[in-house]
Amino acid sequence: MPEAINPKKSDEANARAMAEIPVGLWQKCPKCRTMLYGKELERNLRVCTHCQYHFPLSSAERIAMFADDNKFAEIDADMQPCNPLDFPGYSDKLTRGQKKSGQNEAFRYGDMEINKIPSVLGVASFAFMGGSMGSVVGEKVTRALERGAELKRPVVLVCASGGARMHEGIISLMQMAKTAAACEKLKAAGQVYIVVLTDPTTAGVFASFASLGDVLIAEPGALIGFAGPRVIEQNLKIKLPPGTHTSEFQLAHGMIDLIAHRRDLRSTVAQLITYLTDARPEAEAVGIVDKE
Amino acid sequence: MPEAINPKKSDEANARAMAEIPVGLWQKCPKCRTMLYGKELERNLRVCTHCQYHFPLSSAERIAMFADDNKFAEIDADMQPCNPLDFPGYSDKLTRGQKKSGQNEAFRYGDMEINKIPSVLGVASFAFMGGSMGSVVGEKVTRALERGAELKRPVVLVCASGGARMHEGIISLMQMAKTAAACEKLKAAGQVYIVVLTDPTTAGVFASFASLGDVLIAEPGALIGFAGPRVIEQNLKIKLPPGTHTSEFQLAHGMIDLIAHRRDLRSTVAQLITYLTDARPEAEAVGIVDKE
Amino acid sequence: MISTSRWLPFEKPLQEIEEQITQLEEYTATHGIDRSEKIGSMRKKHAKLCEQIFSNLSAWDNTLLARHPNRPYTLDYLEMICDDFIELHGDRRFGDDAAIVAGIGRIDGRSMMIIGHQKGRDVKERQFRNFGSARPEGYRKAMRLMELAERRNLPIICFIDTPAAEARLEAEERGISEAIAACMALMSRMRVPIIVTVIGEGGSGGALGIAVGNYVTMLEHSVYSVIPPEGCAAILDTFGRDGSRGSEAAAALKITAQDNLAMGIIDEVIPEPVGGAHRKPNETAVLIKASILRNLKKLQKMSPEELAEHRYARFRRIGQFQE
Amino acid sequence: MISTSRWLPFEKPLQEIEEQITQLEEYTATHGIDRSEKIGSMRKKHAKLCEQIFSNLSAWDNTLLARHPNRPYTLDYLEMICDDFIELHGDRRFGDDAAIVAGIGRIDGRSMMIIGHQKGRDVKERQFRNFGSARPEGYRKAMRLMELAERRNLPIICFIDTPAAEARLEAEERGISEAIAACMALMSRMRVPIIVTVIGEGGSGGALGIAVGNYVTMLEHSVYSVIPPEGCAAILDTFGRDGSRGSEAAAALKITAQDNLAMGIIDEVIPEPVGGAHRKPNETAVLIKASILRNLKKLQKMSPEELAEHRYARFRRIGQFQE
Ligand SMILES: [Zn+2]
Ligand SMILES: [Zn+2]
Repeated sequence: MPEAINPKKSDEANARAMAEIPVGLWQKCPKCRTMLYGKELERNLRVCTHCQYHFPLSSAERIAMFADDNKFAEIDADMQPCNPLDFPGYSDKLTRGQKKSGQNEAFRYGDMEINKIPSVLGVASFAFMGGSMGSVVGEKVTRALERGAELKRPVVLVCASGGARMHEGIISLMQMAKTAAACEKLKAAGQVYIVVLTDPTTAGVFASFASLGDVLIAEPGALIGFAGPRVIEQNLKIKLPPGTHTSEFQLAHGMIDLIAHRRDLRSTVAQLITYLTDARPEAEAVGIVDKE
Repeated sequence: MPEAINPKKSDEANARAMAEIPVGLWQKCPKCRTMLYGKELERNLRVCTHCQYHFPLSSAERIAMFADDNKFAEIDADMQPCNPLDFPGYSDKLTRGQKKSGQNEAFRYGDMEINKIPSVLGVASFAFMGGSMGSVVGEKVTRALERGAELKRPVVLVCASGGARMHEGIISLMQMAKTAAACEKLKAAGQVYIVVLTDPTTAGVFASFASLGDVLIAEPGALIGFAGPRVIEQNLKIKLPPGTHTSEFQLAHGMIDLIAHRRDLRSTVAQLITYLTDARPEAEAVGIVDKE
Repeated sequence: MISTSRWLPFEKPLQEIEEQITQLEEYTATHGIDRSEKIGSMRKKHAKLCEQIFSNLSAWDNTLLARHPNRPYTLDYLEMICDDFIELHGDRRFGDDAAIVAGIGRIDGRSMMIIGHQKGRDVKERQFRNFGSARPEGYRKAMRLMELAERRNLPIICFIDTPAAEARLEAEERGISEAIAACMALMSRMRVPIIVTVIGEGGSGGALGIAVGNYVTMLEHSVYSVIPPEGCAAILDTFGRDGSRGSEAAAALKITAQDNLAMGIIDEVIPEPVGGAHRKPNETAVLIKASILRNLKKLQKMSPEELAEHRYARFRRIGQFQE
Repeated sequence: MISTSRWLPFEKPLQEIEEQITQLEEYTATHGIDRSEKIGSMRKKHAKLCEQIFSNLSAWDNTLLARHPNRPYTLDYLEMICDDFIELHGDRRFGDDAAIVAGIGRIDGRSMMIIGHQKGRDVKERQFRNFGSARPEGYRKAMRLMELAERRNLPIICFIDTPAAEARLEAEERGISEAIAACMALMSRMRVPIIVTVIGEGGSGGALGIAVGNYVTMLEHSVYSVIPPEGCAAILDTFGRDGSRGSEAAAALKITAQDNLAMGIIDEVIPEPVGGAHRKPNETAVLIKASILRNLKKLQKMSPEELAEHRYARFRRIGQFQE
């Protein structure tokens, strides 16, 4: 492994960054019900020390995980959602979501370096209305991908979403086509696109930009699929076998490239980007663009 | 339907052409065992009037079926096979095959017009060593496809083959890569490639140029597959369900576009070529070539 | 005379008049007493009422119309629009999805690659067509044929009519999400004209998967939505999580052709004959065909690159936010 | 000291000497009487004999060696050749085929897309790897990653080691033929260098499916054949349709590395350490690595277009006939 890559370092960086985020002294693991000591949980990157359940991370924690020395130049942080359909209750939901998450919307993106390679990083926040994709998320994802295409940089998108945001109706559906097209633009520019699937990534997001990465990496045990198993069981009045719609299920069916424990996530992404970028003098990219 | 297309005419042409080929007065259908009167069988394009079994056709009959007014300018008719591996018994087999089929090898190709559109036609002869692909078949198939690419013409290949010709060893295997590459060249030239699968098309031929058509059309009930069912049953000592490795099976599994009764075969191919060529000023083809 | 076997709730008044007219006609026939004057006036009344009702349909009324079992489906329209149509099958990977039909059609003497969802009429065909819910194979068949269309410079014409993409486990196992995403991505860079018409139900991702066109149009009474209204009502507190309140959700979701046009999601509403497409399929087909040819004419002025850029820009614009 | 658990027929003489040597050593150990001189001479004898035997192997002997259960497999070589290797999985359509491994490897500090057949060691892994017989998913995974390699200008390195492609019904149902054909077609137009090394069994279409390279090399004792010798013997009258006469068929089919080189099918034979790759895996890996880097250096002088043309021409040439 080239010495530039140093997972240990990254984890320390993560730990440091995460230590800054205050949490309750004790937390119960939703999976194995063990009581976990907050600090210990932090040190373990918020992964249950008993059953390896991966707790959700905030966008700040995700950024700290991937960006060298937690240096992240966020773009369009002020972009605000509106209520294009004048959908009942949506405006209040937005306000509550902003309070709860301390963010304007469910997605953030910006410039980072990972393993010293300038890249675009985008991270979803499930905390904001289930990370659902409305106009703002769709626009930001698209801009992140277009930025990668323009600046000839790799793009890393960390996904967590219940799908399209129905409160924006058809406009949210159209974000699927918009972001999928932007993925194609990034490819046409010859660039690398890495998707990190976290719990949960489903429906309109998994059926658009989240499925179109050159490499798809999932955290263990994440819920990943088109319709969630509960939805299917309710609609079709059937019982599904256990373990469907998980990272492991998707890997077994050829839909994702790897499952990476959170401890290895940064180093895996860093290696992939390093290995996929070093070989290629960017002059070449033009050649590929013409080709498309 | 544009008036240029006239299946009736084509069938008459076929009938005429076939009438010229002498056959026994009576023939027994290998499938339903009915005794069929030769002339009647000819009139029915050598399809059993009782069970619709499609009798094998000679290359002459195939050419008569597709070429307007049976006009066919054969190319490389004199190309002769040799025995590159000095394989025991191969030279005799070749001589016998040539006597039996009255051809130098198992494949013929040349220029034709179908529905007045200049095209390249290639036809396999199962009668010659089971239509197996050695150097000559591989070379002729490749030249047929390259001719289509150079002259910007559609290519129609009528397949019937047991696969690679093992008497030419690894050289015959390499014809798979050679012909597959030529298919890609034809595509890169923006041209149309139509494959007609007849009984049987298997192994090295189905796993190379015969699977790479833009449109795959099969005659009903033809044996089509990678390894024939008998081979599988012998090697794996298992019993296969009935109906595997047939035209109908391949259609059900998404591997072919259509099944056409011999009576409709010419008109289907003629329509496809007409519809796929009229729209496109050949100047455009260059654009596509650059694109590839 | 308008006639249809199945009546929708809002058609009740029409149903009554039609029944009265029928009675009068029978009376005339049996008793030989001429009531034609009365009949004539009732016919006028019927026409006027029909006019009124169908010009004031709610989002929910349109949802019901879009799902009407007698509404023409893709193959019905191809029958009426195409001089000839050769259906092509299979994704070359796993199977052939009967919920998406595709092939080369001749419209106005010109070849086009035609792709559309297909629902079934009777019970057996409904099963066979999987109720118009496409599986991964359907989108992969579409992609294969779109690439052929691009190579041969054929315009791509798509008809949308699906409740949603198939979500069952088998579809999940074979990557329904990847299939939809990849098909949208491919369409976004196609160098040939793509024209999309929503003819019935435009059901979320399953519809959009083959709906990334340079022009997107909707039949007057079709709907296009991110989620079925009932489904939306069933999960949102706003509607008391009550699936039976679909009509309210339908209104809130703004799913009608007019709504979609107003929001800039579609480029054109194709009017339907009074009473809906299923009452006058041929008239409807004529209007669809005219719309396709009209839009195609505009697109043919563009170069392959311009077509791709135009399509990309069309979807790139969609979205509302503040900066 | 050369040691291996399984002995091939032609190794019999070596086996005897080795056993004698072992006995002498034990004798020395137990009785304390020094037989080192004798042992030394026997070692020389052994080495000489080994030299002789392995320089005169028949096609059949090589077939057995190529299938030797201790012979290094793709992942064994990657372990020794690569600074690092990230395996990637899945065809994004149906599954992940463990009979073909693929991923991004670092060789000599440079990134390459590495794709190879993988056999299993123990019973369990053999099952898991399907005995190295690839299914459609394997070739489709390879295609997906080759396209990524082309976009990122990574050379593609393939290792061939398969008895044949999977022919079972499940493989047929998912288009094993189409998968092999499409993969060959794709490789023929790749704009990056492709280097192929046959490390064990080059089994017909299953092998060729990922073997369309600018340079194709073979390990000294590997084989490359259109059909397994036994299979050939079993169906040809020439061999009395007797599967047990595989050795005769092997000779007739000309399947050895030297034969393939002589016929211009491959470009280079990579020598194996005396006794075969399984006796000195590391030495073999060093030679493979050197060969890859040497050939890569030549290819790097070519433009993307030249690389595709070179590869096309390479296979275009193959075939013998009279005009
Ligand atoms: Zn736990
Ligand atoms: Zn019969």
